[in-house]
Amino acid sequence: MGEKIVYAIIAVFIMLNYGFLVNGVIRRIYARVGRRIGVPIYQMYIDLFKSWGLRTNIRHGTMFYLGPIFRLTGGIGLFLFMPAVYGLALFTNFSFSGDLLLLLSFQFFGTLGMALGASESGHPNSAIGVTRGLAQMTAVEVPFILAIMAVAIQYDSLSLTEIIAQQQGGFLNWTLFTNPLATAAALLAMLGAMMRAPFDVVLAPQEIPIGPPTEYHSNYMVFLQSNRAIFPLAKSILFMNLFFGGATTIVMMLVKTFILLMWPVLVGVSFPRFRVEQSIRWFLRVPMIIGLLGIAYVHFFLK
Amino acid sequence: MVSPFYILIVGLGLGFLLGMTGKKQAALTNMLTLFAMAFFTGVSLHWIQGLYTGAFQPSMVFSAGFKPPFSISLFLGMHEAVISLMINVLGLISVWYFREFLLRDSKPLGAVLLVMFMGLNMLVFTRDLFNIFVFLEITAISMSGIILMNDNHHAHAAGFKYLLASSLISAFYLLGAVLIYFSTGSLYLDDILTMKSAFAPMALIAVFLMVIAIVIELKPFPANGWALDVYEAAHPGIGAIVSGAVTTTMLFLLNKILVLGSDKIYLLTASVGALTFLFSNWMGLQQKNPNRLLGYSSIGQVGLVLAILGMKPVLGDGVEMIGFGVLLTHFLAKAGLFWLSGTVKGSSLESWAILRNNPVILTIFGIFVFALSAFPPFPSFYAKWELIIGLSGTGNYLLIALILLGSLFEVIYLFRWFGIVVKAESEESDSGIEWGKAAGPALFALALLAGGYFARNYLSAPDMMNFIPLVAVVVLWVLDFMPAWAKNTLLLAMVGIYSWFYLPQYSDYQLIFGIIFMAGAVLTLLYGYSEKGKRPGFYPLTAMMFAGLIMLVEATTLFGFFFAWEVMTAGSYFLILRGKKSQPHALSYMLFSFGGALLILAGFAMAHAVTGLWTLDALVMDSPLSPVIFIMLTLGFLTKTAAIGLHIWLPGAHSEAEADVSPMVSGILLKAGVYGLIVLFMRMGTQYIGGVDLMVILSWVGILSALIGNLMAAMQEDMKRLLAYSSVGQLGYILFGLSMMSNLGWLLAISGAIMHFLYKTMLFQAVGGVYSRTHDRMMYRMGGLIFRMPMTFIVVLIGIIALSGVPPLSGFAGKWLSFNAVLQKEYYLQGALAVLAGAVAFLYLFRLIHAPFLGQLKDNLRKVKEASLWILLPQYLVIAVIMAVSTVPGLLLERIGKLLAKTFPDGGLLWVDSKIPFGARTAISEYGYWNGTYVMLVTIGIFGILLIVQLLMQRNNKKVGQFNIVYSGERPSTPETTHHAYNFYAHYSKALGFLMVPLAERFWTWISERVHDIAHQLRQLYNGNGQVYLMHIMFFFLVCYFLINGGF
Amino acid sequence: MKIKNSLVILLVMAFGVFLFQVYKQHQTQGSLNKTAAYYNTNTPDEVGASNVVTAIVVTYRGLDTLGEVTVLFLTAMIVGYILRHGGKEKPMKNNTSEILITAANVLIPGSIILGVYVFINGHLTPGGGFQGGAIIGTAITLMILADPLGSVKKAVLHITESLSGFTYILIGLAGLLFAGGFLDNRILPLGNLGNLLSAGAIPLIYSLIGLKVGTELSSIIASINETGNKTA
Amino acid sequence: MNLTIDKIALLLGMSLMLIGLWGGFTQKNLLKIILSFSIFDTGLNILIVALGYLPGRTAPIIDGSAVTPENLALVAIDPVPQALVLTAIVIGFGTTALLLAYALKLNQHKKSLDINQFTDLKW
Repeated sequence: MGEKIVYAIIAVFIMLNYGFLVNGVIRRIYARVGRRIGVPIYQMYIDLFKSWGLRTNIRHGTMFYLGPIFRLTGGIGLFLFMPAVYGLALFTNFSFSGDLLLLLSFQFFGTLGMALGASESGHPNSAIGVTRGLAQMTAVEVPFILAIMAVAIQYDSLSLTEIIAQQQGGFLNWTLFTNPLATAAALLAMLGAMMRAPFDVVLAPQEIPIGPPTEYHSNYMVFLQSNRAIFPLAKSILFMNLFFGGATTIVMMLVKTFILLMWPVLVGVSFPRFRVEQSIRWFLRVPMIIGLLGIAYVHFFLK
Repeated sequence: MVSPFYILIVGLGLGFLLGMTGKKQAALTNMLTLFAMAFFTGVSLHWIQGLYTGAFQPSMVFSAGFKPPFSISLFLGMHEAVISLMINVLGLISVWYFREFLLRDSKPLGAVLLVMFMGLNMLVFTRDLFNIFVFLEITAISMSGIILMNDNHHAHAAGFKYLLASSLISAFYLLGAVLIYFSTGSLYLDDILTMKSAFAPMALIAVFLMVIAIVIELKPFPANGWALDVYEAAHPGIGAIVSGAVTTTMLFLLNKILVLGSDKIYLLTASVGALTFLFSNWMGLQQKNPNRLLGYSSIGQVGLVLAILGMKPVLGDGVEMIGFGVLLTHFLAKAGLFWLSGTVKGSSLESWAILRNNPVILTIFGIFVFALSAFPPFPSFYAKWELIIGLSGTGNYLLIALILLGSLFEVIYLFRWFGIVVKAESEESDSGIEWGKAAGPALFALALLAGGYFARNYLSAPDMMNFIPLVAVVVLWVLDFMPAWAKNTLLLAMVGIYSWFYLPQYSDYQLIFGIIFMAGAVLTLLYGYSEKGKRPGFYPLTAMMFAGLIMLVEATTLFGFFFAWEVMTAGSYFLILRGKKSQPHALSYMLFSFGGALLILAGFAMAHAVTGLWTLDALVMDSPLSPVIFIMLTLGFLTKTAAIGLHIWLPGAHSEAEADVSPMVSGILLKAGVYGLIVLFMRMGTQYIGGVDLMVILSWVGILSALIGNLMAAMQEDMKRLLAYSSVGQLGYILFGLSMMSNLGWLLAISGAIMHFLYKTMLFQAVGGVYSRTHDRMMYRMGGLIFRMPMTFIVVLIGIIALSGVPPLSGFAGKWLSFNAVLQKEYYLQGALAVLAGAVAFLYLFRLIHAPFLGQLKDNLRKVKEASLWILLPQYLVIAVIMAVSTVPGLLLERIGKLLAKTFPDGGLLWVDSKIPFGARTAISEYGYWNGTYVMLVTIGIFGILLIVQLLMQRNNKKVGQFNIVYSGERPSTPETTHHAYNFYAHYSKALGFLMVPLAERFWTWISERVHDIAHQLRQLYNGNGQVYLMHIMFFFLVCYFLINGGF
Repeated sequence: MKIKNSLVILLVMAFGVFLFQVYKQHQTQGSLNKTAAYYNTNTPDEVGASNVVTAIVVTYRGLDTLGEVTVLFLTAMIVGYILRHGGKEKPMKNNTSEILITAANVLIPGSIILGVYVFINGHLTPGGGFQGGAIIGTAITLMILADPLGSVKKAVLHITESLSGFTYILIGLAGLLFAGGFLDNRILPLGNLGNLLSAGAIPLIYSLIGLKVGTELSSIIASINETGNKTA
Repeated sequence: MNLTIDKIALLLGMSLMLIGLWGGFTQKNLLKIILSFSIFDTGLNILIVALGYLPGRTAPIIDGSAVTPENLALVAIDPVPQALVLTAIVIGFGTTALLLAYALKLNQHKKSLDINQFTDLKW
């Protein structure tokens, strides 16, 4: 048990730093697309230390204080309940605690805590941001779950380890190829979960320039930024495990997650923004239908 | 034995003598009349006693010293004695009731009253068909006299119409009696009966004439306009006499001569009765005048008795007892209600609200209403049960449907009225009831209770019930004068003692639901200590609901189950009705429950007919009828679990109920429906209709309930309504689980039921605590309460994390089980919707915590205090339980799983030991695995580390004021405009609003309007013209004749 | 209205069809049925009345007759009750013609005597209490017609009516106590068939009925007359 | 059809009943309605008596010459319908008197005898 905890701490440390760097890269890509030079790749570290260095930090109340902690717990927990690298003890994490469903549910732990914390600040835009996020999240869930269901049916398992194991032996065994419909549905759903255009109206309140993360500062901000580093990565790992054959080495894991993270970035830089009700309707149409087709495909052709 | 002739001698002799008295002797006259009625009553009692003890035998008494058929004879048996007792008691009370009128008038109407009751007695005794005619006329003429007790032109017009009608009716009877004489050469009933097999066509016509005349006397639809006018215009005391005594006599008479009739005549009577019952109650829906309403109800009830009597060839002699049960209830309740009506001034239903100023009178009124609606423990309840059981044994489903529909209509207007009486605005504060006039109703109410007690003896089903829980109701009723805390303690003690002795005797599902109900009682009653004053009526009613629930769990027979179901419904109805604005919601609760109960009754009856068993195992069957029975019972239970479409009563009922009633009716009561479904599904299993698996349909119903319930919850501004809709959603999940008919599905459902009980109890109490301080339920008007009520906030926080199914709290178990069960069962589409519904749950849950507790504290709430200790205590008890089962889910799930393995041996969870020492086990399903303890530990570990990091990292952390936020350089000062909480999910309703169209509500409104429209159209028949009424009678007569003419 | 009338025609015709069915079923009988045969055979011995109908009315089916009397009693009382507030105003003048007054003075005593004769001989000849009573009632009607303003002593009527009714009941009771049953006429000797004083209590009962019916009819007429005075 | 005296009486009674019924259903005046019902009753009474008729027989009263106690059963008609009809007539009288009294009272209220005036109570 003790070694597991040590491994977990190491894994989290690696992933956090990797996440900071990736976020830097993404910001640069965005800048380049917008004909700017952009920040250095290590900008995240600079921000982090700057925030850390602030001398005062204020709180609106207990929930406000705990919000970022909830948030980061959600991000790290999501990562830790997954096997990140197949067959590698260092990155197996605490995946024995629960299966795929634990992950799906646990991603809301942070969301909920953050929402509560932001709400306590009393800022109306915090509440607006939260309602947008929650509303959109409900719609994103549906195609995503359909895809997951297709995978679970296909591999007869909800255990990630088991799912990865069944995808080994050549990239043609990846879900991407054995069930492209489910993969497509999941990738479309991923767009909604990654807070990038066209589904980033959730974050709009912070752009003006207020909103949940704006009320937060100093070391609260450190937690939030850390979460922004690790949470998308954790999600990418989940997608990688489900649809892209998982990873057998750390490098493969890093490469695959990077590529996966680029997918919403690519979409994000090319499309304008949906309003919430538009994105809800969109998710409940195209991706959902694809997801249903994916299940039908699995149910009728693969079983 | 006192000869029945003495009734005639005393009645008529005194009547004749009183004829010459005038106003000066009014007091004497009155006293003599009273004396004579007392004599009648005494004689009846004497007969009953003598016949019961065997001091004398049922016997025939001859007049003029000659034997029948050459003279007129009277028969006196137990039936006659009992009926005459009923008539005479009513007469005695009537004379007492009318004493003011009798003293005031110069003409001795008392003599008319006396002669009338004498005549009714003779009608009961006589065995001579022509003699019946004579006494019918005496009754009719004296009726036309006492109608004048109300001396206004309405009464005169009504009396005229009555006389016209009765002269036509008596012409029919006269012709019949004469024809039977010519055909058989006799007028002696028993003599004619011996010739029944050799009746000539003429005799058949004669019997038809006599029967139809008595039937018309009993006011069949549509030949009854005259009677309604009498009920409306005459003094209510007359209504009591007509509805009670006259009707009883006529029914007895009908039963007496109906034996001459062929099966076709019986069938005719039954059909006429059933249609009358249906249509009269239907038209009653439109009535605003209490006396006319009572009139419609009387006619309906009598129709029911007619229908029952008419079923004799099919059901055998038992129908007499059933009919008597209905009749007795009608007799006592209707007379009592009419008498009460006489004490109420004003002629609207609202004016009865005056009754509630006097708890005793209100109780009496309640007893009458519940007795008429055939609730236990009144005789009509047993009669209804026996009737439906009997009818379904003979396959008369149409008749069952007619009767059940009619009784539903009756319940609608009775309970609308009851609700008005309990709740409507009333200007007068003085109760204004004379005790002298209330004595009769009180006596009759007691008689109803006694009648119910004796009716049990006539039950054909084995009656193995434990009535001990009902003792609590009685005890608390008697002790209702004590302060609330004392009664609370008493009831808690009783629950505790009962649980101590009885819970260990339960097993399996009984045990689970027994614990839910008993623990629920304790948790909700603890809250009760926060209430001050006496809370009159609250404790007996609470005890009634819990008694019903526990009896439901204990029930092993169909009858016991139904009995408990009705007790529970009655108790919970009262509790809901106690809320300030809950009257319409309580009514719709009652209607749905009652409709559901009727379906359950019919389903049970059919099941019994198929299998012949009385226990709940009667439901185990394989018959072409099983799908039908299954559908009826399921629908019945679904009304209680508020499945979508049948849910419209729930939001109002749960939200308008009192603070501690809401958790009772939400957290606990709904589980009765779940228990019913479990009982049903366990025995009937999966049913198919036309090859369609009904369970699949149910799974869709369940999942739609979940989705739409949750969506609706997200759109509510009222926090109790939000929780109420949330119940619709949660119960939808439970139904979904049950419908899967698999180990995991049921595990989901049962654990879900337990969890829902815990969450809803806790959340409703928390919300009640908030309400107790803010006196507001609109969430957007609150905000920032976390600063004022942190303890309550924590409860809601735990509640929403748990309810939303986020690990590591226990709600996740539901999600995990649900997904596994769905995969196992291949319910993919439903599964996807379940996920959507689960996500939507986030919306309302967040709203529930954000709007009142977070955001900006409002100025008017700055001095609000934390909820009281007694409110918080049960909530924290629940939290302790939730934390325990969250940390070690196996505590609950593994045990339930073992139980379920008996029903569903395959597909259950496998529990394996894990690396952690203290008994935390990993659950392994066909697809995945989950260890709640690990999850809890990992989460707490990460959270703890991060919290420590935060605490170490921070410097100079300080709390800032309320408006210290980044606000475009402004400093907001009005919390109302800064608190974003109203219409929180506007975008969501814009996107998915089409799912939230209140289709169910519109559907039921549409149904209700159509039903009322039809009632209105139907009653146009009664246009008030006496001549038209005559034509109705003639029309009715001819239709009956030509219908039956096909061959008597 | 047209619709209503055609409905009425339909109803009446349908009732006609019904009555015609009764008519079709009717067969004229050649001999007495058992009940009638019993009465016609045994009345002279058992009851001692020459008029079998009277025997049936007063004795065999005496209960019906008591009921009849009760009906009349109730009617009289209720009519009085309905119209009780009637006669306060009196019309200004009396329009009765001289001929009527004179004829009434001649006819009334005779009619009353005739009535009494008819009910006393009810057990011997056609007639009886009801018929006699009706004749007396007619006489009183004539009296009222002749003198509408003259007050009929209603109290006397009531007392006569009540006492005769009460006595009737007492006689019935005597039958119950001392003879075969309620209203048995054999509490008194049957006497010789055809005599005035025969048939046991029948002449007594019929006389009481006659008195009672006469007074009841009279009081009904009187009540209506009083109201008529007011509304005329 | 062979119409004997009893058949004629029978048809007469029935016709009176139908006429009474027709009047009772069509007349608007209270008094006429009451009268119609009297006619109806009368018809019924005739019907009863006619039904009890035995051809060629006489009244059941012993007059010592034509009818004696011995031949009573052979020459007299059925006495029961007579007794019954007596009762029926008296009762019919009572009802009619009551109806008339009511009609008077109603007339006092509305100064009208039209039955359509007395429809305040309905539905």
